[in-house]
Amino acid sequence: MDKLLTLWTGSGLFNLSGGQFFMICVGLLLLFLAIRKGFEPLLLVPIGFGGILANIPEAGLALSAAENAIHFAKPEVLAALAGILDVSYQAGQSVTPEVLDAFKHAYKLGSYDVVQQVNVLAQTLGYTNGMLYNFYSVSIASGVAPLVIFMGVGAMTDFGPLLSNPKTLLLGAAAQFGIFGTVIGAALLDMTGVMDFTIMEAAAIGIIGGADGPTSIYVSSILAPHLLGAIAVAAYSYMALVPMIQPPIMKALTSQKERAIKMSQLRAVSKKEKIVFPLVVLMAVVLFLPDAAPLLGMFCFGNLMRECGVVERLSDTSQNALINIVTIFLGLSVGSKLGADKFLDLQTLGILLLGMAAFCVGTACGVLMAKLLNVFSKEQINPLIGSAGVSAVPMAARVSNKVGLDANPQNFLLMHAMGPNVAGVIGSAVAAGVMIKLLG
Amino acid sequence: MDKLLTLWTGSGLFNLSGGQFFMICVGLLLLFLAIRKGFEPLLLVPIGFGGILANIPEAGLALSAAENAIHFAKPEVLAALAGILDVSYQAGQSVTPEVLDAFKHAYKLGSYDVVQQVNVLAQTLGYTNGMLYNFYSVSIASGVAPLVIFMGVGAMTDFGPLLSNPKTLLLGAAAQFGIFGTVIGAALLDMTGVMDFTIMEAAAIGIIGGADGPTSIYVSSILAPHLLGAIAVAAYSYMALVPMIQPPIMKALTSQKERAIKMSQLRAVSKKEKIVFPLVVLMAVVLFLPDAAPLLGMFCFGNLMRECGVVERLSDTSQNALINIVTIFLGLSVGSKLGADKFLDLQTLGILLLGMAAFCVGTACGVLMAKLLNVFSKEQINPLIGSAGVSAVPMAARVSNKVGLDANPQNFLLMHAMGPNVAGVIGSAVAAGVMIKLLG
Amino acid sequence: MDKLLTLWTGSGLFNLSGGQFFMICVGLLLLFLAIRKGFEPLLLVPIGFGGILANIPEAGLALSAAENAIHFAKPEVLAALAGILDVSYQAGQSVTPEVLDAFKHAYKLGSYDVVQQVNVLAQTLGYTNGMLYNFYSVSIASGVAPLVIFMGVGAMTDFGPLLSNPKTLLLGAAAQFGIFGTVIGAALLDMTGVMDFTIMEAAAIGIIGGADGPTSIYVSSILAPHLLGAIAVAAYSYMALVPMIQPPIMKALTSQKERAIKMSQLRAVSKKEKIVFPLVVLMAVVLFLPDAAPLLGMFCFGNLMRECGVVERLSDTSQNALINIVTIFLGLSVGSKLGADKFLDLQTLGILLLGMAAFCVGTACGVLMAKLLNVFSKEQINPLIGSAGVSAVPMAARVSNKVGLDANPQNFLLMHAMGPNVAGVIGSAVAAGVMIKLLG
Amino acid sequence: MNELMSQAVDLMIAGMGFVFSFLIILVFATLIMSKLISRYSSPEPVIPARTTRARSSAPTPVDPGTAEAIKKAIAQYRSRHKK
Amino acid sequence: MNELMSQAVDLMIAGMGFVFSFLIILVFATLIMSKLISRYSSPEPVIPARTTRARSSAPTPVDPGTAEAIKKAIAQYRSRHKK
Amino acid sequence: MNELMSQAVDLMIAGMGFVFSFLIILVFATLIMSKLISRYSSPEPVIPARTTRARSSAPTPVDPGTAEAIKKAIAQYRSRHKK
Ligand code: NA
Ligand code: NA
Ligand code: NA
Repeated sequence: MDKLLTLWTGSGLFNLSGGQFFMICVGLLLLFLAIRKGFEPLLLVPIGFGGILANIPEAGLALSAAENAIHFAKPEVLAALAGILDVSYQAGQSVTPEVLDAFKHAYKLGSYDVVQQVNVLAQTLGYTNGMLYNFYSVSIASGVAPLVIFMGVGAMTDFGPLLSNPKTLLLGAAAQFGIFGTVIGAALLDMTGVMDFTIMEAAAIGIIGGADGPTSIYVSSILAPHLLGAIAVAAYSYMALVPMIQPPIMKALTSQKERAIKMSQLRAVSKKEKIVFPLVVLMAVVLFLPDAAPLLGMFCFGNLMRECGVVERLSDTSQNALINIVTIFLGLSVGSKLGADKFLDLQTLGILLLGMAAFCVGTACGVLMAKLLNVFSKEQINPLIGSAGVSAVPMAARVSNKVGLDANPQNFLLMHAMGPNVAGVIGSAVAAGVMIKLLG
Repeated sequence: MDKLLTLWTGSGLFNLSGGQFFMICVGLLLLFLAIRKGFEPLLLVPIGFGGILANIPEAGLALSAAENAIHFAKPEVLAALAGILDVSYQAGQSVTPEVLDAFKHAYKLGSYDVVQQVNVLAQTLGYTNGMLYNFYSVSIASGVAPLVIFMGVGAMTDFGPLLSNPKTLLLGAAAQFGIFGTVIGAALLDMTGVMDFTIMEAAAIGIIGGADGPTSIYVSSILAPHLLGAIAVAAYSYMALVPMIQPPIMKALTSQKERAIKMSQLRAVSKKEKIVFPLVVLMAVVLFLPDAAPLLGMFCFGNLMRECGVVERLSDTSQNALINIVTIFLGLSVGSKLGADKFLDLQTLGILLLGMAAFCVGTACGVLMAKLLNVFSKEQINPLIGSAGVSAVPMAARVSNKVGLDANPQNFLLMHAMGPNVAGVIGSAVAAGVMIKLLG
Repeated sequence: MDKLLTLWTGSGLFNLSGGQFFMICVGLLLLFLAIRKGFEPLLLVPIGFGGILANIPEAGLALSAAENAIHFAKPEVLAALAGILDVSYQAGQSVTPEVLDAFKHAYKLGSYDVVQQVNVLAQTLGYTNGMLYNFYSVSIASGVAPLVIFMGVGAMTDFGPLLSNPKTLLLGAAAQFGIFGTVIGAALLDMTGVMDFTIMEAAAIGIIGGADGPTSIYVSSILAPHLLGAIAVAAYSYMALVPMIQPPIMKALTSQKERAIKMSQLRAVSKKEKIVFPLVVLMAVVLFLPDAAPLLGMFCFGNLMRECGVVERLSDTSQNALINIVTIFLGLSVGSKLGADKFLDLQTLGILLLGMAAFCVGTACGVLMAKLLNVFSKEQINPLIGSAGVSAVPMAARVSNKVGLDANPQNFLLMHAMGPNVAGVIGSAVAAGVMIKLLG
Repeated sequence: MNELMSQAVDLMIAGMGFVFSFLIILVFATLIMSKLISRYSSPEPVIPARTTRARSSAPTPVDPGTAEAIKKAIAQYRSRHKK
Repeated sequence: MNELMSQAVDLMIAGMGFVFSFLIILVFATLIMSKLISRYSSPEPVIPARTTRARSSAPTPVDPGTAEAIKKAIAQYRSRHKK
Repeated sequence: MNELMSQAVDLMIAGMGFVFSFLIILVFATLIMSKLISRYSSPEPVIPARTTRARSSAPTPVDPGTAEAIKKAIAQYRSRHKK
């Protein structure tokens, strides 16, 4: 009887909070979007599922041992933790919600060594890290998962179109205005008092405008880990929405005549150029932006493995087994940040709004940059390929192609748009490096 | 000369204990059973090999740095460890076997932080963790390996037969009597003074009756890690013996007429039902048994990846590269628990006996439940599919089919038995969750 | 402006040291050798790339959190670290290069617990481990990566030729003179005052003569981790140079008549022998050299998985996805040891010289051993297969074959040379075990 | 009846009680789910129930000769690419 | 203009300045690289530019019937070997 | 002869002594094993010795045309499934 009572008071039905219920619905919505609507399913299926797991009441899958100890709130345990966390609490004292908040707050603000010590103590007292917390620590907090995915993306990327028309790198640069414009937007929201952000948070939100999943996750895990869930969800959702977000902006900023511009055939690129290019990028990183070295280094390494032709088995594995394994754990780990207490915040709304703005600004700047280039150069660029500079590989390039075909059924822009598309990946990694350097 | 002496006194021949010799033979026996008799080779080959490695004298592959330091028993090292472990030992004192036992005992009972500290000290003094100890820590102690395997099993499971006849879930429930009956059996052995068990140990032994490898390993790593080796070996061995264990029980409890019952064709199941079902199971976990969330959560996640159709590359990887990698390390890690000092114990004999009983009870209860359902329902179930409720996928279902064919050569039960078979997996995961909740 | 200055003073161009520039060139050279000349590309591509990454100024990818903290040299940080590292430094004191050297030196010599503590403190103060440092810790410092690769190599090895002519094991033994002869060579250099070595360093250098990558990395990670980069680079480079190094020695030590000896057809080997052989090797390890258990244990495990025929999916994974994943991280981790401060040392030059000598001595001893065997045995061995005893699988065997064909166009030695070739792998693992036992 | 036995009996009652409750709820939830899906969804091509894919031993038949040739080709392809 | 806004503006100026500088340098470095390679290397067969391989949807065409047979054979091969 | 040299000589004697002892034991163990197996086991089809499978360069021959078609099909299959 006693035991059945334990089971009942420990059940989800007895403990489910409104916030958890809401977040479980959000998780189901993400699954629906991924499965039925095809929104970036490789990431959103694990993220959505992880989000549901993170909100199972009492399971504490996304919590550390110390957070679980605080949640279960046994007076003697709290008394033991109080010393390390510097919270004033004695063993006899009653456990009010304010007391628990004081503990949670102290844990959240704790320095690296305090967090370590309090977790050792909690494990000594019999609490354990939740499964998703462990996944997050190993895959994201260590930084390894986004980097390995970036290596895999590098191994999947063909720089051929970019090499045959290097000028399109500038389109990838212009589109990064989306990132920094969003930082300004966040500052505006803060200045007008709508919501509060720090510069670190504003920068982490801005990176959504990079339209590149692993970069967003990597940057926000460094600058604002508490926002990582919302930022990753926004980044992948908007990447899936690119075919809806971009075309109106592209059409508004271009004339029918511009959209119908036919671009000349891309020149053929030699194998050697493709092998040397990742090394050229790496050297530029070495000389100018060491802080972009982890991201761009792994990206170039993946691409070199792909192109050099002598390590095909490594390239294959990094494009398949390895990236798949990491994606599964990365997705579940991102989901672990969709806990109700962390996600249901006014800031999340701001993130969703600003993220959308970031995509729009990036798209617009890419298109305008292409028009600007046309002013100075004889060889005309179809400005529709400028929007591909936001990255969102290969979706944005396909959008450029589709809008181009609407304007001129003989106008195949896909290959031309792949140049700025991959340039956008480099561009956002550079922007990420700058942000980490200046704020990290 | 000096050096050759070091080599000789450090050799296995010089140090091999009787227990280690015996356990090496057990390891070879497991390899023989796996390779020649086909006993669950995917697990028993790594387990058997790991068992041999764990018993190599002086190599200390299955020991932590602290255990290795205690084993080599340098007086100054022991004096340093004594402080943390709270053993009374001074640097000058002679090192008797009793002294070493005191150290080993203190280490075994040490709390999480004491174990951590003493290992840091031992590593400072130049000792290292054995290879298998590291494998065990990363794969099993962290809980990740059984969960990842469960995810892979989920991705390999087709719930179609279960969905077309959900009633068979009850057969999977009844077979779990094997688990709890075994706990009673262990209590009986304890009460009659044959051998001693705690309730945690009894529960961990009972889970063998779940006939599901990863669940057994997961539960015993939480409730009774010192028994993990014997429990895992028993679980996999008896799963391989299902075709010998089950048929006599099935025949004893059924009449020829019952065995010949022909079941109606299973209805077709839509894709949508298959996609939604893992989410239904997940919601039931959310609402009723959060403590089953790690196991059933990963299982449902794997199954959703399989059925949703949009993440085929993730599903593929979790069914192949990922599960294979984890199986290798899981098997070697389980083998690390076959050290002579841990395995050669009266309890191991109890585990082998009780584990066998668990399979028999589970089989019987499944069959009887099917007969009970036939009392209340018009649509008759062939009671032979009840035995498949113990899980042991897909072996038990094949046994049902074979015994059915013996009774009636036109009676194909395989598909019908797959329903209770996978229901048994869910049933034991639920039982595992209850045990962890009440005892963990 | 302020921020642009930060970017400029943090750029590589501003900070690049001569040593780093030189090492980046070395990294590019390794890539060139791997890609254009086909020098062991599976390892040298990641190693070369990792070497470049490790030398990006200010990025600190190969440094621990504490090393990064010391590098950035904020007075208040140094004051905090000084206590743990036992360096005399007060907060106000000016930071001279000597002071930094004192810190670096104290960190390098720090015991396990001091290193742990100072890294926790550095992380508390906001510094992080570099990406390559993390890779190194997880893959090499833990010992796991070379062992997993050895398992994969075991799964790729066919012992058939060795089993049909077990006598060739002795050729694999003789070639290990390369290892120990090099130790003598290092002692000579030390005695003559050319450069300084400890016995641990001398042994780690000697293992290059084993001509086996993972064994070299495993041994030097235990005996002399600061030399690991140079040792691994030397080992893989000379393995690639085997077709140039060996033939002159082989020809110098044999007569035309000897080289033309035709060996009798190898007898067929049964499946059972192949299954039992890895267990026989394992038992020899158990009885005689427990310290070779990690290396040879994993090797035999891989081979058993290959031959037993019942765990094909595990064998496949360990030959493909798993070994590829580990190779990528192992290579990058080895590259992390190519930092200018560690690599640009007189010792590196010694390593390159002695490593070459090791290959030559091993080759010669293998050939001479074959001639010695011919003195005592009726059945003549072609001495050219003796050189394959250094390992360098399968390159050395191919060299034997090619030199044999030069002497006698009907003389196919490839299969006969595979015996000593794989025997050499066992031989160096045994030598590694002896070294670890006596010095580790 | 000693301490352990009473704990074991308690565990059995709670455990089997819970397992049955949980799976009975699941039976009903599944039935409701199937009903809802079949009512509110457009008719779609149904998939006949199969065994667990991972262990099935009866895949789609292919002409054995072709299969053999392909298997060899795959082996060749693999050995070429694995190196 | 508050503290955050001035930080944001600073970040934008530094950031976009850097992104453009970096990519402009890369444009020139790439052009120089291509020129050097084409000058100092023997003529080699060039590879026409393709889309990102990983997501391309237009692989070399194969007769659909053969492809189907092969796909089945692969599935069969896999299911046999995965077990 | 200094300290290091004497250590090195010791290491060589112990090391080579051990390597030879170990491998000589292994020679005899292997010969005994083969003898025992051939005596106590029923005759079974023997496998002719091959090179290391992983690096072999001579797989079972397949008609090149077929092989090419299959390789294309595999590539197509992969690119479809990898996405
Ligand atoms: Na971008
Ligand atoms: Na079960
Ligand atoms: Na060797």
